[in-house]
Amino acid sequence: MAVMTMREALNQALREELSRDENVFLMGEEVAAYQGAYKVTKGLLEEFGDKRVIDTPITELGFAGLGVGAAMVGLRPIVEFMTFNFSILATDQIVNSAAKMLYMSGGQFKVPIVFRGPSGSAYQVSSQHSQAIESWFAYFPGLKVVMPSTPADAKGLLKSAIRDDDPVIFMEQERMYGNKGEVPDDEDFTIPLGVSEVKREGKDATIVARSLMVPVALKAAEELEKQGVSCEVIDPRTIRPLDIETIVASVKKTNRVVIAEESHPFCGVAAEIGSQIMERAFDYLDAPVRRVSGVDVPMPYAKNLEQLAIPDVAQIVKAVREVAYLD
Amino acid sequence: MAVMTMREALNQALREELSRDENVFLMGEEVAAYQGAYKVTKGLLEEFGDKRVIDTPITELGFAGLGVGAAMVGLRPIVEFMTFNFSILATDQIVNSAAKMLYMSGGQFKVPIVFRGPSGSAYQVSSQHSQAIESWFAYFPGLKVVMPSTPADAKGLLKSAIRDDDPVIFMEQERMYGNKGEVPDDEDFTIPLGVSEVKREGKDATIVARSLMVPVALKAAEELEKQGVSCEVIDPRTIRPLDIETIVASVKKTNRVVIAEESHPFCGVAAEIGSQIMERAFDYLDAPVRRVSGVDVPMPYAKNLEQLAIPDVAQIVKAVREVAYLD
Amino acid sequence: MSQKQAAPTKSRVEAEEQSSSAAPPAETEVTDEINPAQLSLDHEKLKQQQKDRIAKLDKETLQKLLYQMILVRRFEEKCAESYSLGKIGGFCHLYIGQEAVAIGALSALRPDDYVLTSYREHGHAIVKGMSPDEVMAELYGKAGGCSSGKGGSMHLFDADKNFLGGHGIVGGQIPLATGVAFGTKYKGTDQVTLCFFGEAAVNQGAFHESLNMAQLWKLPCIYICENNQYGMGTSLQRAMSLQDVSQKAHAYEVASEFVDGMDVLAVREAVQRSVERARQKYLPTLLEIRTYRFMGHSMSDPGNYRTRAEIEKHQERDPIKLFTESLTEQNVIDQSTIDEIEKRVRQEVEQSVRFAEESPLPDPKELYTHVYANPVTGDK
Amino acid sequence: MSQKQAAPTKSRVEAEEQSSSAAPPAETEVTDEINPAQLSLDHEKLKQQQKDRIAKLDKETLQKLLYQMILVRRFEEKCAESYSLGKIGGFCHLYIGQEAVAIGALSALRPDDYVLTSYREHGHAIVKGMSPDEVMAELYGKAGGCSSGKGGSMHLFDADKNFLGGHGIVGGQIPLATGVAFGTKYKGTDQVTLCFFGEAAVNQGAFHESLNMAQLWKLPCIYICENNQYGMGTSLQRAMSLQDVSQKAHAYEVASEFVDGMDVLAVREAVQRSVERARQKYLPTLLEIRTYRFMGHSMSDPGNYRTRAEIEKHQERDPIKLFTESLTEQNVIDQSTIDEIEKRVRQEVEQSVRFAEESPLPDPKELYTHVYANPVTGDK
Ligand SMILES: Cc1ncc(C[n+]2csc(CCOP(=O)(O)OP(=O)(O)O)c2C)c(N)n1
Ligand SMILES: Cc1ncc(C[n+]2csc(CCOP(=O)(O)OP(=O)(O)O)c2C)c(N)n1
Ligand SMILES: [Mg+2]
Ligand SMILES: [Mg+2]
Repeated sequence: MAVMTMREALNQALREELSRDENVFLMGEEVAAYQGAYKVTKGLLEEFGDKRVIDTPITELGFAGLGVGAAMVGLRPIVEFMTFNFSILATDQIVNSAAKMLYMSGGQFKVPIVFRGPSGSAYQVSSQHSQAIESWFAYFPGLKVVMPSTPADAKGLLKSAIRDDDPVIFMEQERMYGNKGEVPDDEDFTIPLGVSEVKREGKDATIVARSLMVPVALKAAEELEKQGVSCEVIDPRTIRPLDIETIVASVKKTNRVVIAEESHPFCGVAAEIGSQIMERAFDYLDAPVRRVSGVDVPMPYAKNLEQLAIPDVAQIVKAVREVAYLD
Repeated sequence: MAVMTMREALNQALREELSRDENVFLMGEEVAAYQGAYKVTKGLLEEFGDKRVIDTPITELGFAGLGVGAAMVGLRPIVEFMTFNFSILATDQIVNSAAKMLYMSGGQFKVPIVFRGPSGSAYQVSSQHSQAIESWFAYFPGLKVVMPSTPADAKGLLKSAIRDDDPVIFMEQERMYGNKGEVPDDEDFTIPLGVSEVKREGKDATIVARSLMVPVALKAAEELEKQGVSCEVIDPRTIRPLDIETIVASVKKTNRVVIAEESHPFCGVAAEIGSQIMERAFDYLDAPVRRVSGVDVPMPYAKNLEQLAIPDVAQIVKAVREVAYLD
Repeated sequence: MSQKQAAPTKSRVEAEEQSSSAAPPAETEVTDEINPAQLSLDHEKLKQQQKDRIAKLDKETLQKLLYQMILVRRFEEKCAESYSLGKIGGFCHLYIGQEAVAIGALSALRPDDYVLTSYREHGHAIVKGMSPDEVMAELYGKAGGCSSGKGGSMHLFDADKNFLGGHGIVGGQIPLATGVAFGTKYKGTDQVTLCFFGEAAVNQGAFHESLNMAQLWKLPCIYICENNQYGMGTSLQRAMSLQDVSQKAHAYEVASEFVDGMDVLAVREAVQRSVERARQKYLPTLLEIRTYRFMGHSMSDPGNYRTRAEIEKHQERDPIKLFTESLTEQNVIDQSTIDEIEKRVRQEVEQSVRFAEESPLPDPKELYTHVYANPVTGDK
Repeated sequence: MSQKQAAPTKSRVEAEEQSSSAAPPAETEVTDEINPAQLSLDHEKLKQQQKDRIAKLDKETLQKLLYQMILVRRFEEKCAESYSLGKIGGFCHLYIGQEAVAIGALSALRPDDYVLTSYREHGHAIVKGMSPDEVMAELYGKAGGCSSGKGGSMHLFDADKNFLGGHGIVGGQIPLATGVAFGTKYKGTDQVTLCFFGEAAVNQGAFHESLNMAQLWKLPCIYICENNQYGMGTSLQRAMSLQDVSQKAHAYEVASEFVDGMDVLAVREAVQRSVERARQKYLPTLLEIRTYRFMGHSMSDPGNYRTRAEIEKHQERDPIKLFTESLTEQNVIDQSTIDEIEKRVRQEVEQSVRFAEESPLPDPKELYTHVYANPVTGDK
């Protein structure tokens, strides 16, 4: 096991999969000569050449659709959005072509494509560049949505996503690219899609968190431990298909849940998870499922306001204490 | 009060608001000479001329953005999407320009625009033309989302939407255009945004339904009445901002809820409403909130499959009986 | 699975009636002044050109083209009939009047070349080699349909024939086709990709983004704009500031041609040149093929935006009529050949309806299949 | 409101370091071969043209242009400094090298005309009449900023000055500006709208869709492509199949010109012609104004994709240097005028920093304001 950043782990996954299967190629804005706007694709052009690692014009709709077309004839494109903010321009091709192709062709055309890039909030880049839209993609049957929170998960899940025959939306978090962790060396290390992981065991309350909120939730759990509250922290990792069983099993044990997310609340992923928990474990709930979401306003630029807009340790601690009826 | 179809009621609202304020104009594909693909804009070109009623090229992103720009300098555009399926191409301008302009300009530029058109399922037009995406727009702070279910609501809410200073997503349902109902004649008849309506009073269970599902829910309530179960049916009408209080008040009375929607379930509006009910009325719930959603697959073309994909009376009846622990 | 009650919806027929009961439109568009003398003059000239082209081809090829055009025409007429009987649902966009485009173009392809197009694609599908039975069954929403009844009229697919749809979002197939061409070049094959779309799709950003990438990366994609002069009820003139679609290729340094879309051989030759360029040099081409649709935009279009006279003017150069005349005058066919073709076509079309009628409805379980190629445990 | 703990994030400085610690790029792009002899020859010719233009203008106008260019240059230099000190956050795209474009263009406007542009807009904002104080305060994320600290570097707005942003999505401002022009025409005013964007934005569908509508409906919008030859690290050549942006106007029958963006007066004259056309005839124009950015794409760009020599070549024709020389040689200014301008500018820039420093942080309550213009009861 080597210790590396999430950026390096993603880079390694890309490198290994590009090596393994020559139908895999990578395209996007600045992924090649510039080495990636966030350096996730560093060195790949040099290693694989410009047939496999391709800089695109700024035409998100166009190259997303191009990727889907290439996937229909057997390639396995990895399409990077410089950030998922820009994928909004490409939603038509993602939702109407990638997600529905298999279904509307009666099973004839699978679309093995990965759309990846940083998603969620970044540092002081204001509302058009700091938004979480995983709920948009998770809404659509036909898509898979993955959001890793550790370097190892990032590597293992990205490799699975590339090997998967369905379109996968793979959302990284720019603020986490520098986070370090141990990553298995094995070239065939993968993590299956659709499997939640218990990131910390506990018995008094369950915190469900994804992406950026996982380390925040883990800190909150530490804090709560000191206060005598034992928290289980679960990271679904794959948002769709959602492994709700692992979450429900935890809820049946703890009887209390807080769901943390940096996204807006309305019709967000926490709303879905909360509803599913209610549907499947209502009788085990000792308190309503609590959401701790990003504030329901566009992301402001000013640093002080921005910090208030994203959930923090204190908010999660408070929410857990509330569902535990401690305050 | 005159009896008219929803199509006529919408047409009347457009006509009255175009007459009332010359800053109001209407644009979209086939809205003028063709009289609207679904005839909602019939006669408007003749009455208001081609300065006010404008056929556009098929460039959804372009004309949505054009509308937002016009709204920034004081006009009040009504932009029709031939169907909301095509608004997916325009999401960037809706979400990044319309929704965020007021906020990111520090309150300087309001965007009084209405995006309207049919949304949701139509008859056998397959997956790219039959989808419900209200949850996408409802997710974003800055947007308002309206979904009427009767001709009167359609008229009163559309007039309010046009008079409102914020961007409003106004979603009609093609399958309901021919539905008839009484509509007040008063030119100043409006219905405020953000107010739910109790469409039927009851005491044993609450059914929350919107758009196409409202008449289905009302039929289910009739059916259930015969079975001795008294249902309250609530139509939020405005999805964002959501009048949750009216729903919560009902739940506190009935202690049981079913939410019906034709949309997919995952991160949908029912998930949000269910979560809010849990957050605000957990102790009043005698059963978990049940969702009856459209099937979680792309919409198929075949008539028999299509019918199975959309919730019907029987499913709602069954769900209510379940939350009432009758079966 | 239990029988479900349908949502409370109006019947399809009722819905259509509402759509078609439009008031006469405020504006009547007539694209051209019609001068009959000029018309027959042009006609004679163009017919002579067609005859010159005929002289270069063998009988078998020519008869096959005629047969295909008639097959598509009769198939579409049958669709109209079945639609009126409520056997076909949804939108139904007929190809009548435009047959020379698909048939001329596809005749320039190898079977392993790719085709993508819009929702007006019954003809393209059949001529690409798909069975009319399966196409008709798809329109009937039956299990035997080429997309298992899930796609319908707008989403015909056949992996074996390299027919990649059938797309419903105006312009949506253009990036996809560009990607297919990218894929074949990546794999080093010499396959080419034909991408058809209407002239109204040219206004979409997707067109512009695609042509730039195609030329930048030298992709073997042939963009065929079927300029039938209307996008639904809006004429080219009212939607496009510069109406010479072929000229737009210059903005991307893409090669282009303007082609008479009523002459199946003119189309064939232009596409052959484009195919050559694509196969040999991996270069894209934009073809503007001028044509005209004789029917409404879809089966529910009242069609009040153009005059009968305008339609009739274009019907003077009905591509089938034109080709039949030329072939007859050149002694390539005679009435008995035509009769034979019509008979064979009638049988095939009747057979397709029979197949569609007899094909079962999709099993209700099929609602849940084909959502994912790799369903995941934990998937709902 | 209680002090909150921040999410566990790396500091901004750390993040940037990671971004800029790139390996030398695999490909080094050099847009042109550099021939110094040819260079100075061209230079002399273009300088003579500038002098001819100078001759037509009064001293006051000329000095004001120079003053504005220096103001923007010094303002941006200060931004770079403040950014390095961590006073300015997020992305920060400087305008250094391109000043002649905004300043020449805006000098052709009336105060009631509209301007929209991208994220590289500090210069445009100031020259449109916005106070440098408020612009700097916005970059500092302060309450006194022109967008109340909510927009930041990429979203400067000023309703009083008809400055409509500051937009972050590449190409996103193009449909908006088209709509502003639509609005003024609708209202019957003779205001014009200037829409600035980079050459990489030309590849976006939004550009194409907008130009078509603008010409179709005859909208008084002037589309100014600031062709600085790079979109981030990608040169024009690697992103655009046909690199003559001005030529693309033909695809829409839009009038167009190619303009030397290093000559503030060349820009001014071209924009004057366009403004005339827009004001009198409600007609759009596309201007390709060739320029060059001397700094990185943003403050975190390591800039390995071009050579120092290439940058220096373009700096030979630094628009401020060029204009200063021409004005001096024409005796419009002398060193003491320059010194005065520099002094005045320095004071203004210092003042803007002072203002920004002293301006309070936005009140935490401001997080929740300006989401809706008409908040609704029941709104959360
Ligand atoms: C993005 C999008 N907008 C609108 C529509 C509705 N629509 C379907 S076909 C059509 C007209 C297209 O005209 P054209 O591209 O010329 O093709 P034609 O129908 O003439 O073959 C329109 C507006 C759609 N399907 N997709
Ligand atoms: C839709 C979109 N895609 C990508 C980006 C990231 N991005 C910001 S600026 C830029 C380059 C734009 O280049 P150009 O249009 O030439 O303008 P310049 O920066 O040179 O002024 C890119 C790729 C973005 N902001 N929006
Ligand atoms: Mg057409
Ligand atoms: Mg540039």
